[in-house]
Amino acid sequence: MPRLTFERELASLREALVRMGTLVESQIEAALDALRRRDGAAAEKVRTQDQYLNELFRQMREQVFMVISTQQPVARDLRYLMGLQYIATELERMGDYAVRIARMTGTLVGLPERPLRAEFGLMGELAIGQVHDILEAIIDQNEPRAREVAGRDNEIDRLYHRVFEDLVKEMGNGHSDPDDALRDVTLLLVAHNLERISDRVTNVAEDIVFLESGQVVELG
Amino acid sequence: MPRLTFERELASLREALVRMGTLVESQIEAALDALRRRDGAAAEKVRTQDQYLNELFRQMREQVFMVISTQQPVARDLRYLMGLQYIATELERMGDYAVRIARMTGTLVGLPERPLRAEFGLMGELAIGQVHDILEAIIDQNEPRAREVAGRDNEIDRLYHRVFEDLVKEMGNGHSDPDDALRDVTLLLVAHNLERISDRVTNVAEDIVFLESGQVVELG
Amino acid sequence: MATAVDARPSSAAPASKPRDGFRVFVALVATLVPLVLVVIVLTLVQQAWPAITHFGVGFLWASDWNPVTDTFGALPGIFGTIATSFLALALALPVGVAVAVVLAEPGHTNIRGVIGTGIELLAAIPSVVYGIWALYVLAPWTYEHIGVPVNTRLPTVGLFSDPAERGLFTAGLVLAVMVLPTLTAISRDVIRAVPRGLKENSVALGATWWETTWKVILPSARAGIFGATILALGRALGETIAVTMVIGNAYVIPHSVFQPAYTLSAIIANEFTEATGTLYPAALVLLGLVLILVTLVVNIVALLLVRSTSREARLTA
Amino acid sequence: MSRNLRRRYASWTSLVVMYVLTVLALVPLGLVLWFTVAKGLPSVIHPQFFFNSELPPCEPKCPAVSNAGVGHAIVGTGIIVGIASLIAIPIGVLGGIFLAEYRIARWSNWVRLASDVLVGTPSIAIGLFAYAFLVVPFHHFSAYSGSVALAVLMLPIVARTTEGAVSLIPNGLRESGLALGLPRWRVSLQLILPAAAPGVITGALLAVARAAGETAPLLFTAFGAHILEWDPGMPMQALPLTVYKYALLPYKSLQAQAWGAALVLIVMVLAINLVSRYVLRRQIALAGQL
Amino acid sequence: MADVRPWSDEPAAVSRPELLAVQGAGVTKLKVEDLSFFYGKFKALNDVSFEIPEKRITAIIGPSGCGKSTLLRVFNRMYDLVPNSHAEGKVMLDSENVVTTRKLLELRQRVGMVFQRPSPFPMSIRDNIAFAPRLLGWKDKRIKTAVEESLERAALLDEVKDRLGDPATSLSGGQQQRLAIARCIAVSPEVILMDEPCSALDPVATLKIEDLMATLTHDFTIVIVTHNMQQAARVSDFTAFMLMNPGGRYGELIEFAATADIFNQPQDPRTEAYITGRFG
Amino acid sequence: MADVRPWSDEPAAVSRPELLAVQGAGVTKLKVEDLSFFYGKFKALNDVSFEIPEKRITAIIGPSGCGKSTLLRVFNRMYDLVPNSHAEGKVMLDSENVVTTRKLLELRQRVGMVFQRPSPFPMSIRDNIAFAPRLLGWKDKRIKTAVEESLERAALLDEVKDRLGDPATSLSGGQQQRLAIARCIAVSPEVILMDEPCSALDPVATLKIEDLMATLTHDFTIVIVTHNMQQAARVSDFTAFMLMNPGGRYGELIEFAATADIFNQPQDPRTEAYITGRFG
Repeated sequence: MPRLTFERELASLREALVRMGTLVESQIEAALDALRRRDGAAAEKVRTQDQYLNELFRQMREQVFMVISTQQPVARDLRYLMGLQYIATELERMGDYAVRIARMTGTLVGLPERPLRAEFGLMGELAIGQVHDILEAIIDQNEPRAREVAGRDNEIDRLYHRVFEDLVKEMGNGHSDPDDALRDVTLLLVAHNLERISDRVTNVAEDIVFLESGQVVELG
Repeated sequence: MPRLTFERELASLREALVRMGTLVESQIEAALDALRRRDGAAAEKVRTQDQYLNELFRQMREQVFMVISTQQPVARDLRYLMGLQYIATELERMGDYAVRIARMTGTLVGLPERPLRAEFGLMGELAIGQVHDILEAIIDQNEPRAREVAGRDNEIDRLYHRVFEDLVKEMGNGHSDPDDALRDVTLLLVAHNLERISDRVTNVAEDIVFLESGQVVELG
Repeated sequence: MATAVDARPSSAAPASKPRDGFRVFVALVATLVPLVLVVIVLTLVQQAWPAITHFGVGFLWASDWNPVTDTFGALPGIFGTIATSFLALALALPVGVAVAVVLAEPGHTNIRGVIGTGIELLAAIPSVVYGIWALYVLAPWTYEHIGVPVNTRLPTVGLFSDPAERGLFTAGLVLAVMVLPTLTAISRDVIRAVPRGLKENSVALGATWWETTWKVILPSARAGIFGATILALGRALGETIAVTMVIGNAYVIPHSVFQPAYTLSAIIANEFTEATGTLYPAALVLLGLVLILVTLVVNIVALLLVRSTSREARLTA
Repeated sequence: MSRNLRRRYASWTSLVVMYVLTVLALVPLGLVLWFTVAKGLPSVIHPQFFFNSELPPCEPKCPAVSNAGVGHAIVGTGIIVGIASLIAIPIGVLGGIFLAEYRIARWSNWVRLASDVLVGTPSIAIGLFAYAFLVVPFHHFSAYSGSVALAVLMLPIVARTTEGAVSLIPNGLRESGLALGLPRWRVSLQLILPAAAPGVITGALLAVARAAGETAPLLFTAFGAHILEWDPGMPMQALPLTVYKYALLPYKSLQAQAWGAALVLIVMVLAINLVSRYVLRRQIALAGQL
Repeated sequence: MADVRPWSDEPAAVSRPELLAVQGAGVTKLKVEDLSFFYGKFKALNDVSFEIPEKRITAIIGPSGCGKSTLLRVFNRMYDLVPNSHAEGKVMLDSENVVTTRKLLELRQRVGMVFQRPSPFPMSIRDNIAFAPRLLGWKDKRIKTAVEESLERAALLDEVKDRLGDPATSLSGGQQQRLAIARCIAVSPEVILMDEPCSALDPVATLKIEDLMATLTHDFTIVIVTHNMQQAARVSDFTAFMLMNPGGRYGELIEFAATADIFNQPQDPRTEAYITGRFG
Repeated sequence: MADVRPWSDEPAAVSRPELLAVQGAGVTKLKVEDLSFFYGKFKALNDVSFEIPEKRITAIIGPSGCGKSTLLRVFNRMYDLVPNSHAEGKVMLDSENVVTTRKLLELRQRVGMVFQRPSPFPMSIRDNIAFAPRLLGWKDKRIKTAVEESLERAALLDEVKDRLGDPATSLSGGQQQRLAIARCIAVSPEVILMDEPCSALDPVATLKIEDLMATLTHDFTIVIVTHNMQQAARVSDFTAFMLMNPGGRYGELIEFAATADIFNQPQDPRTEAYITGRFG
């Protein structure tokens, strides 16, 4: 029964991280849902919920701090703690992207309705799936799984390229009015942010590899 | 003469951080310069230089790790170390934005030339000025200065709003061809990234306040 | 726990330790001590040789002592020596341990210092002074206040009959006083060597002072106190002058503790300078030899006991 | 609750008993000192007591014993013990250094055992030995033989107290000295021995006090004399002999003389003892600081 | 074109919910009020006041000579062994004032102590633990249960259950210390005082004791004095930092707070200097 | 429309330049080769091999009884004090084999040692330091210089310069230990062995000694044995981790590496278990 207190702290941190992850996942989901349903109120809710995520992150950082100063972890233990903190940073950023998507939804709601491209749904599903699966990899401390999840960002990249090209083409067709332009730019930025979320998942996967094995790798 | 080894490590870390900061500053400068001069090769150089920045960041993270595990810092000392690491993370991100701007320059170079809006120059100067000044605040451990620098992001925000509105207006004037659209979108993203850099400076300022006083604040 | 590892002959490390000349020198000087001991025994054996060859082992249980007829036996002397010594120990042991316990207590260092000094001065007083005191003060007093009253009250107990001024009891009493410091000093050291932690732990568990002393401290010091007792016994056995002055000098096995007797050392002290002929002095030397061998055995036993305790105390610490 | 009360009561009672026994143990000391002073003082204050020119105050049937003072005994004790010290102290100190410095050497265990056995050896037997060893070959008693007997007595005491004093010096001191690259003999003699000096002196003083009070070994060696004798080759009087011999004589005046000698002896021995205790305390204090 | 918003981040405006449980101070077990302590004329402690919470581990740290051990020894009146010493002020153990109580034996049954050196009594492992219960006159059966239970709780049962009759001195240093803990909890004290319990142990045995302490808080209030700051940080919930007053020459309490606060955000600069190793 | 690029991050492709100086092992001062050590028939050390770099601090850590102190005492042949002990293998101090050399006194002047207890000699502060130089027959002037210089280097001069004639025992524990260091460096050794130099000191004095060690590396090679893992981490450049072999019953070297590596990325799982407190 070695180092009970430390293990308890680690468990609590891991739990807090999972809580953050779950929240991030639902934030992304909610943001995309609001986008799809053109629901300004729902988008606003994502923004307020983010405060909660930020607070979780702040407290987690504080707890990592507390554990380091009281438990003096070294080697694997320290790596694990720092890894958890790195992941939390990435999750907090993902939350920020969700908030941005929600803000953009707010802009889109004020513009004339147009059908949303299928790619957005696909990208959203992919991103949420990545976030979900990487969380599982954290919980299971499953390094190969993390690598696998990180590898999936090619698909999102491909979709992002397509959306980007299509939107630029549309904007460049010479018929755009300012509303069209704003909508297209906004959608482009939504796609951009989704792609960024996927990038963050890759970073998280790298952090998982780091905390499990101590190796610094670059995935994706 | 208390804790010589630890102080030496801290000094070395501070130095590494300043090195990172200087590099970030010059990267942003180089990226904007390349943009202004439509210099694809210079833009490419920014991208390769970023590897160097990443490596600095990786090594710094490792050294923080090493110092924590060997020197067992607590309280102010630990806060200082973690603060340095937080700042390094932000600097590395700023570097990434510089790289993105450089990539966008690559895109712009392939498009017909148009005079660059004055706002870009202004935003660039402001951003570089912020980065420079926040670095000084780090070196001087000057918390009020950091708060002041963070406060300057309103100006950049204002410029970004203007650029954004102008570009959307332009795209929505109904005369855009695909090249125009791509250029405008690209410039819009450049502005976006400059604004992001300014956001990061605010984060750094928050981290400075944290490492100096232990208080978690939200600035900007 | 040390598993034997095949100790290869140190071919890899040739005799690398330089000789320590200083060590050889002091070792040689120190060797004088055992040498003296051996020489003492050999000399005495040589001196006693006529008696040894003449009487053999029977000397030990023969009880006649007649220089005129050259018949000598050691039994009354041996009895007197052992009887006085055990009597002394019986009297000194409880007092000695009590004093040791008191001295080993912390606090009141001034009073304890005075008591401790007093006890040690008891050891410093020359035996001949005890002798003159016992002869002129103690012996009359014991006769009057112990011998006679006890005899009057218990007239039927033979052990206490026929009180005389000089005798076993008086000798035992003065011996008790003389060995008390030895007993106390060693017991105190042994009790002090009991790790302080034992006492603190016991007290912290809610044990009283007496429970702590009786159940924790004294058991820890048991072997050492026993060793101290044996050592005191050795001292008592060899003590000469004071005993000589009060034992009464009667070469018999007395029937009462208040009767005169004789000890080995007293006979030697009294008769050696007057002994003439060959067998007479040789018999006296032989008595000395017997005495020395008895004390030797007793001392070695005591030393081993005391040493094992201090080692144990170190282990418990 | 009442159980705890009982326990407390039992504890208190036993404490009182122990203190009573302690006081009891000190009674003999008081008595010996009191009687020695009371009975010896009248003789000692007589102006001629320390000079053996005249007989002490004496009842009518006083025997014709010349020079019945104790001056010659004091001188004798001084000479005999002095010579014994010259023999025993250097050997004892070096032996003690061996015992302490080479504690783990197998031979030192034997030496230690021999010392302890020698300490416990009856002094009368040592007297017998000295007699056989020095008196018999030379055919007469002498102060020398007494000195040798006392030296044998002192030797183990000096050796063991020296060992004790040197052992009190923390091993770190020795190791520190050696680690500086100093040879063993310098460390032992120039570093350790000076540090242990008070303890060594204590040992020597105690040995001297013990020797000065011994009677038995002198009975057949120094033998005693009635005149002042300066030649150690001749029989010589000593204070303990005076006490022993006069005390057993039936003459009151000589018994008084014995008490006086006892007083002198006790004062001498206790003085040496108290001095040595003071020196020892310094040693312990010093060793505690090291 | 209604709502052109460059999606920059905006500062938080909502109040912060407390999400992670903050360790509460809980019920006070020992209340130290204006405690001063004297060795003869020397004042070892000056006006110490703080409250030790129940079923928590409270560490007392500070440099040598700051009076931390003295403070601990007030709690079970061990200082009674030191002549000429006395305490002033109050130490309330529930409703009993420790400083003035005359029920010493009862106090020490309620407040157990574990010392730097384990000091097993010269008897068997079983008898070591049965020592105090026997003095209290417990029935054999109850003693037997107490022995097993204490060994179990001290995490020693598995290692010694086949040799309860062996002399306690045959145990290793770490085991001896756990035996000392078992011996102490056999009479079910409410508070356990620990005076540098690990300073004679190697790191491995130390960690075992530390883990044991963590489990003991289910039932006991623990107060530990330690030289080793890191140990205090690792094991304790609350930390008291003491210092020798430079002028007046007595020990005083500088700061008392949750351990996490002491090691992250100490309020007193002297505390900070001490824990970061910049003291003196 | 030539170059449509969503500006996603791309993985690094360039090789990593080493930017921060990696501590080099430097010149070897003591080369331990296949060293075994025996106390009588008991094998205390088995086949230890590693190289101690010059002007660096090398720490030897491990649980009690792993042979770390024994190893240290081979380096200046202090084990000669233990009868029936002998070493096999080689310890090269530059070109001299420590194990077989007959020039013991010279060896010990080259390889100084500081012990757990400071052991001030019972003389004045000045004489403590001058003791060895005097016996070595140095000139008075040289001795005077050596005394001041060593005190200066041991960071003690300021504290004692006005009372060099006071007895060394009047110093505090930490000062005494620095005096021991001054005494040791007075004869200008090349290597300083330290055997738990801080285990008898409080944290404040400990940190002073640690700082002193850091400055001493300018001139000396330091080898320190310590119980305290954190101390090894704080002060040393290199760390050797030793362990008692569970079957064969002898101490052996498990891992030797730069301290940062030992405490961040130990190669051997036993090292990791030990430093993270999960050992045994």
